Amino acid sequence: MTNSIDDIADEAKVFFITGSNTTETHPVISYRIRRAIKNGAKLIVADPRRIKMAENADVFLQLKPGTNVALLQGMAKVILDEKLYDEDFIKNRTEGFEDYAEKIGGIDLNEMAEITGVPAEKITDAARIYAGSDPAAILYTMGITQHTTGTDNVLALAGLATLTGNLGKRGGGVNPLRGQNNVQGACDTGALPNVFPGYQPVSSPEANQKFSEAYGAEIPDKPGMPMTKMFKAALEGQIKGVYVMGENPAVSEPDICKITEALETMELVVVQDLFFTETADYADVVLPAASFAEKDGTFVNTERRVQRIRKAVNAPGEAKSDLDIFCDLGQKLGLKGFNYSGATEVMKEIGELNPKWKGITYERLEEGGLCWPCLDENHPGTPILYGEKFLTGSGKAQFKPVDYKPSAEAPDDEYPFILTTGRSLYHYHTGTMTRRSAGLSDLYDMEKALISKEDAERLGLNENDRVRLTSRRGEVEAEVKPVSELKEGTVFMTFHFAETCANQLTNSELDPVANIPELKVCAVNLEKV
Amino acid sequence: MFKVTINGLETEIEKGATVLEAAEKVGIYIPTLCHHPDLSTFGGCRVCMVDTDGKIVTACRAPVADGMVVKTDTEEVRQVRLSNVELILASHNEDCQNCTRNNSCRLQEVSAFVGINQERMSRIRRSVEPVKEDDSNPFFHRDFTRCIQCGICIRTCEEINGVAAIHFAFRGFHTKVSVLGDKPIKDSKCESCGECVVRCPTGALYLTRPETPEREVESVCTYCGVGCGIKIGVRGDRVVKVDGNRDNEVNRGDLCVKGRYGFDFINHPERLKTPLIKKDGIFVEASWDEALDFIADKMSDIKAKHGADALGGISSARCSNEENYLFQKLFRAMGTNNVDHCARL
Amino acid sequence: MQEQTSKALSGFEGKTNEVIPMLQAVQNEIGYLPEEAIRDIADIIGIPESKVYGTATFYSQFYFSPRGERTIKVCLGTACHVRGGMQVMEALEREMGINAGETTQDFKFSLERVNCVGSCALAPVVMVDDDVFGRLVPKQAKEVLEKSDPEV
Amino acid sequence: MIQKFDAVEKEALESLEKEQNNDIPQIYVGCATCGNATGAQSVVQTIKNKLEREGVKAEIKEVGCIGMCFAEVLVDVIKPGRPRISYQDVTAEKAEEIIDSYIINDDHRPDLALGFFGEGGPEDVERIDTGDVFKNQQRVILKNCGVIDPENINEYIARGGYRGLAEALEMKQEGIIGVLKDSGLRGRGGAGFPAGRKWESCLKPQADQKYVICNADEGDPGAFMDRSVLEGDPHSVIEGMIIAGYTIGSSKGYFYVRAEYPLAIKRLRKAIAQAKEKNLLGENILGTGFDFDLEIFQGAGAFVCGESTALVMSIEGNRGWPKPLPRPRTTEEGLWGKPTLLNNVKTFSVVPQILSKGANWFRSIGTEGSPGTAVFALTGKINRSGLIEVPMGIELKKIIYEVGGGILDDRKFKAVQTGGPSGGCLPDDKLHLSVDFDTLVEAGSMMGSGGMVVIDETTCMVDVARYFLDFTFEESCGQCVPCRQGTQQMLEVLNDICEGRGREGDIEHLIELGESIIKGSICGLGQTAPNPVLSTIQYFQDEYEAHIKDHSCPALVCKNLIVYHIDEEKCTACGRCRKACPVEAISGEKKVPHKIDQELCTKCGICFQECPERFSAVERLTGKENLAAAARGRLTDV
Repeated sequence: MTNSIDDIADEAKVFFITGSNTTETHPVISYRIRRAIKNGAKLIVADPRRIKMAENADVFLQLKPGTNVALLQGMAKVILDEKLYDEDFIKNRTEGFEDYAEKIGGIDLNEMAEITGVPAEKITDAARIYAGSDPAAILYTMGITQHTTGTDNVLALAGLATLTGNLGKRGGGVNPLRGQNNVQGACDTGALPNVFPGYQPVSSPEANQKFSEAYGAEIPDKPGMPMTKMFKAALEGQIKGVYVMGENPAVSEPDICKITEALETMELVVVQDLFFTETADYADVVLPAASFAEKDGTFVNTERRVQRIRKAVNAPGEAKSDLDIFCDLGQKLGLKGFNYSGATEVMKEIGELNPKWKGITYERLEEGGLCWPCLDENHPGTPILYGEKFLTGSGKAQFKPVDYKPSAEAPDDEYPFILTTGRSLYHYHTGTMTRRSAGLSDLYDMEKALISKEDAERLGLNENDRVRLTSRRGEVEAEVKPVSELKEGTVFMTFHFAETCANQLTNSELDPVANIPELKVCAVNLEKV
Repeated sequence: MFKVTINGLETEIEKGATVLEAAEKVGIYIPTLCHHPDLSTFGGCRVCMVDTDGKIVTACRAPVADGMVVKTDTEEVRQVRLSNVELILASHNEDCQNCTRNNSCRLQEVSAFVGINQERMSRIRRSVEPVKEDDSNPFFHRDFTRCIQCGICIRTCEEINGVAAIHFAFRGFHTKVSVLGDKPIKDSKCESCGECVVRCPTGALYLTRPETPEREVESVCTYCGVGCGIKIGVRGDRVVKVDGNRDNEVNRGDLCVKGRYGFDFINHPERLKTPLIKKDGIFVEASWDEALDFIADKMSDIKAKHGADALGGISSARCSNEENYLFQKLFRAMGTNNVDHCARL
Repeated sequence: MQEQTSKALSGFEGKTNEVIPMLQAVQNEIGYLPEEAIRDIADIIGIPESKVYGTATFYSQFYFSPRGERTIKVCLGTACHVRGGMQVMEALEREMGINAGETTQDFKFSLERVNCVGSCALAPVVMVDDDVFGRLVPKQAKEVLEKSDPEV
Repeated sequence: MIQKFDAVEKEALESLEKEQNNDIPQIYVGCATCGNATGAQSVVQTIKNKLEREGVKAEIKEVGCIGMCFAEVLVDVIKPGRPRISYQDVTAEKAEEIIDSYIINDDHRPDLALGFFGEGGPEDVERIDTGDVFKNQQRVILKNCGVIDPENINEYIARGGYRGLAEALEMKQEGIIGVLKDSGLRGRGGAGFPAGRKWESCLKPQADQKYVICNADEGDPGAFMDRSVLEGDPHSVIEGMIIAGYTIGSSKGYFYVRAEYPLAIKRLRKAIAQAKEKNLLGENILGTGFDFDLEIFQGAGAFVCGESTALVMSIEGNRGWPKPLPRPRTTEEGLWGKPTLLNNVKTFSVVPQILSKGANWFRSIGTEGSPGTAVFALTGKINRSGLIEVPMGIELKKIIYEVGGGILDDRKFKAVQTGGPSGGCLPDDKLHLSVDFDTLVEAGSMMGSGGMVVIDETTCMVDVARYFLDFTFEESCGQCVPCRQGTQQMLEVLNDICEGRGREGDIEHLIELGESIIKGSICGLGQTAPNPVLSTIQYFQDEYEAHIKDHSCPALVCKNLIVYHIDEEKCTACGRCRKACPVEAISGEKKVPHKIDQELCTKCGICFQECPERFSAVERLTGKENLAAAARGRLTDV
């Protein structure tokens, strides 16, 4: 997030939520937003489903899955045409406005309406509301990113925020709500193929030298493989061993058949988890790990706030924390620097290698969380990014116009429906934890494929009828539930349930920049069983 | 600033403050039942009545005036307060022993303060409406015989999380906290966040597993990326409760259903307790040494045969920073950048 | 039912002062307030459904289950009370086998108590829809029912 | 502007003249709810058919309620050059007779007539307007009720209607308030708050919008004054509201009318449309640039919505929960937080007359502290039930014995209840008291909105108290503990007392509860709810004690405290009671005196009503001894 939850919730006059089912995926943030709306803030929601948040919306844009760029550029067009942009901000803090304006100016709003399925008047209303109150915050999640055009979608959002001067100020910003408890921290600490901790590129000679020295090893300067490519590489014989920590790719990855095939071909599969997951079936070794309540450490939340977790109980049996396991394994592998006394010492090392975390220590975290960048022990942390300058060569924000491109797979006669996937309030990821919490399963014990009432009527389907969903990649059976929140031609499923695994169907096509798979759009067919 | 005298104690308090706030400032207890500092003021329970300049008013609503003289303990005030508490008790379930809130109940606290006595209570006609308990929610039940219609749950649902699944329904003595159609709460818009249960002053909303923790450990929720501060309640070596941490600036005590109630997995019997090695297609228990040696050998072997880039590491967005750091360190130290995690899912 | 609800709600703009008029319109059309209709009203106005239900259940005019073809209102205003309205009510309850506020199983009649129909000089009074029966004594209960049978 | 109105008035008179043919008989039928309930509509139809059949010309008019409910259906006939003759208890058959006898022929049928109005009536018929019913009355608010056709605006204008508005529009706003203040008019809703001051406090605040609301949510059981005014003279209320709108600077008014008043709503709708047509309502009224629109809001049935803040909540779409104090006055922050003027039907309806006739005229009626008249719905155990209007200051006695014609069946007066569920009961030694806002409150009752129920010796005072408590219990909004729980507790205690489970100390308990409810409740409903109990304890404590100590109901009303018994000496074994008993609790055969099986008896009272008066063999017994004997099945032993 460019901003903090606090400043957005307290100061935004407009919330533009797109591709985020906030009430289910980030409930506590949704409380804050609903409170703000009660106090007079406006809300724009764009989503293929009439999600709960839409009930509170001033404008709800029910777009066709995968048409975000068209919608956002349409809004930009209205803002330009009606001169609702922030001239001072554009003049002083941006670059490339002319090109952007020219490109966007050439767009036909009605064509965008046609592509998105959202009436032009609604796009206009949304644009006016977004640009009409200051500050306005954009919030998004995977509905924006899990597309082959994910990067374009984000750039289009950034364009809107730049145009209206909603960057670098309280209550504004472009704010991806991160999905998992420490997805931000995993990125920050370098669990990515192309960067070291603190986003220092592996290809940067200085960084590479610094880490190679620190780790006493020769680290290649070529980025590694993203997860999405590792399994394909395994099928091609390039990857022979995979170590899976706290992850369940046999359920969560797109196009599951390919994943399991890959797992079977490898020489070594290690699974380290709390439970015997679906992926563990394919493992050679399974290691029992400690849960968050059984260890000390830190998480980074969606607003870059580093916070302490503390050991509350002992891990069961011989289970150990991942940290302890790696200390042992590192030593067994003969690697240097794996004899830590505990998490405090690891954090100290992170701070030494990642300048943005230099000021973060366990001592300070006792007083409360700290948002990085936190440059030294007196630095207060940085809840809002880009207050003074942007991370570009000139320090100015760049307008980057993009073109609308359709999703990788469009519905056709054979697969006439678009399947879009998401999450439920009551479950988390592949359900490893939530499905083992009695009450949560009581409240949501089974996955149903949601279809529109119109489609249900046309196909003669009633609630609880079983259908077979097929795509070019696989098939799955599930009960259906006709709902009014979907438009005709759209099917929705979550990916929490292995027995109705939506990822049997999904498309593993990637965004070329972010390598994120297009989980939000694939073509499927459904037939009654 | 206004000067206010409460029971002879003088204090200064800013304009707009209530008599209740002024009393709190000087440390004078005024009993309340329907008041909650997180929520808007209601004023229905009438047990906070005090005498301000000779007029009986509710302290929770009455704004202070400059020079106001407040008496919280006149005969008249005592009488009205006592009578109101007696009336609440008249239709309240008497069986405190079987109430999960016994000894932590605000109604008990207020009753003790106003001086409920059996002789007076013997004049009261008791009638507890025999409304069936709503046991539809797995985490908390609704016991209408212990509900005092303070509306705290309703205001919580509307003002804290904005769901407004419940509201007062029906009228007068039959007034009831209800969802659309007076149905079980499970069939409503309720998101089971449990914020109402936390604030209920009596046992009307009670946890189905009301274990009292022996100690609490501050931590952060393990579910979504919001990073809510929690207090893990522990009994023995078991996690029995999770509460929102009101001191945490991210959530200030708020939690969702997963964060508050989804902790069963920690104590779950299916937890892996020992390393397993697959031998001839079957997993067998192994010692840590065996398992780690096996892994180390295999990894070294692959590296030796195919190079370090034949290894891949899939880290986890659910593990800590320190663990992710070590994970990538381990792989990079082995000589490969093939490290990633599930950020994109 | 959905059609009837839509018809009843068609002329409204969705302002909060239309909550009660909308409820009245639906009840006029359908005879009671089905849950779906309450949900529709909440959606149209943009307020929580629990709140609309809370409002609806507050007022004695509204019903939440199907009603009898004819409604028997026994006046229990002060004048009727002091002139024996309660005994008439009891006699009707006995004859119909239901209590005040209920509907007969054959959905012919609903029985209600009301506070003053404004015909105090005729006390005690019973109204069956718009027909008034005045100066009643308990034994006339049967007669009232026979005369009011919707099938006759 | 006045010229504009003069033109409107002239046009109204002209068209009225065209419509009306005074050379033919005029027939008035009372067609308010009370009349219709008694069959007025079928009488109208019969008359129309008969006239057509007979080929007789006569004007037939459906008018509002003149107040003589005891005589409904009322048909008045004016033959050219003759005084108005009223016929009572008219049925379809009687209507035909009247037309035959009086309209076609010239027999005025003294046997069917109630009386005549004005001078020069026939000698064998009583003059009504100077008789007991009307001589103590002064019709101000009700002056048009039962006289004009409420669905014809011209008739209203012809009787001086809308002149008050025209005059008001010539005045400054402060001037109007000055007249109201001088008149001493107090709100007719019950509490009697000075109207001038209320209007003034609504004029003061600056706001982009203000509202005028007419409270016609008449909810007292046994009160129907407001309904009669709306049905009989809707324009007077509309005119008052327009004046109020002009005075406080409001362009929008609401009628908050009970949905149970369909006829009133219908007539209001019609009246609003007519007033708009004549540019007396709507945009640019009479060319003054003043806009005012009226909307009808149907109350959905909650007594508490008579309270101003609850009423506002209800229009806003909420539960009708009064706003707890401290809070701004409705005149400052009312509907949607805007200044709102809320008055009762009768208050608005009298304003036009005050403006056209002057403050002094109004002051000349009634008392110093309570000028003007009081409208009552006089009901209960009284000979002439109906709607009456008397000058303030009249003695209760006069109302009951002269206007009301005394107690039904010549029984003994016990109490008079005013103020409905918020009021109290006064015994015979208070009958000398005069009717005004302050005197009644001092005596433990109140004016209320106008219900007056007469109670005789066959009515149990504990039961009356219980009746009212049951009402407030049902109508309590449930927001605050004292009212929600307190009325329930009082009701439980009263139920116990009425059912023989009263305990020593219950009377004190009731008094203490009552005081706590008065002090602790949020709104007027709760704060007055204990009044019926406290006033009956004050004046009829002996009845409470009889119930508690002796399980005896002196008025023989409380079911659990009485037993039905057949006096063998008097019983002629006629079998009527046996046949009528719905539970077959009576045994006996021809010539054998009948017996009631106490186990089976449900005390429905049918046998008591069935037993011919000349035998009077069925008797009601009360008291511990009788009850105990009945329980032993040996009542005859007593």
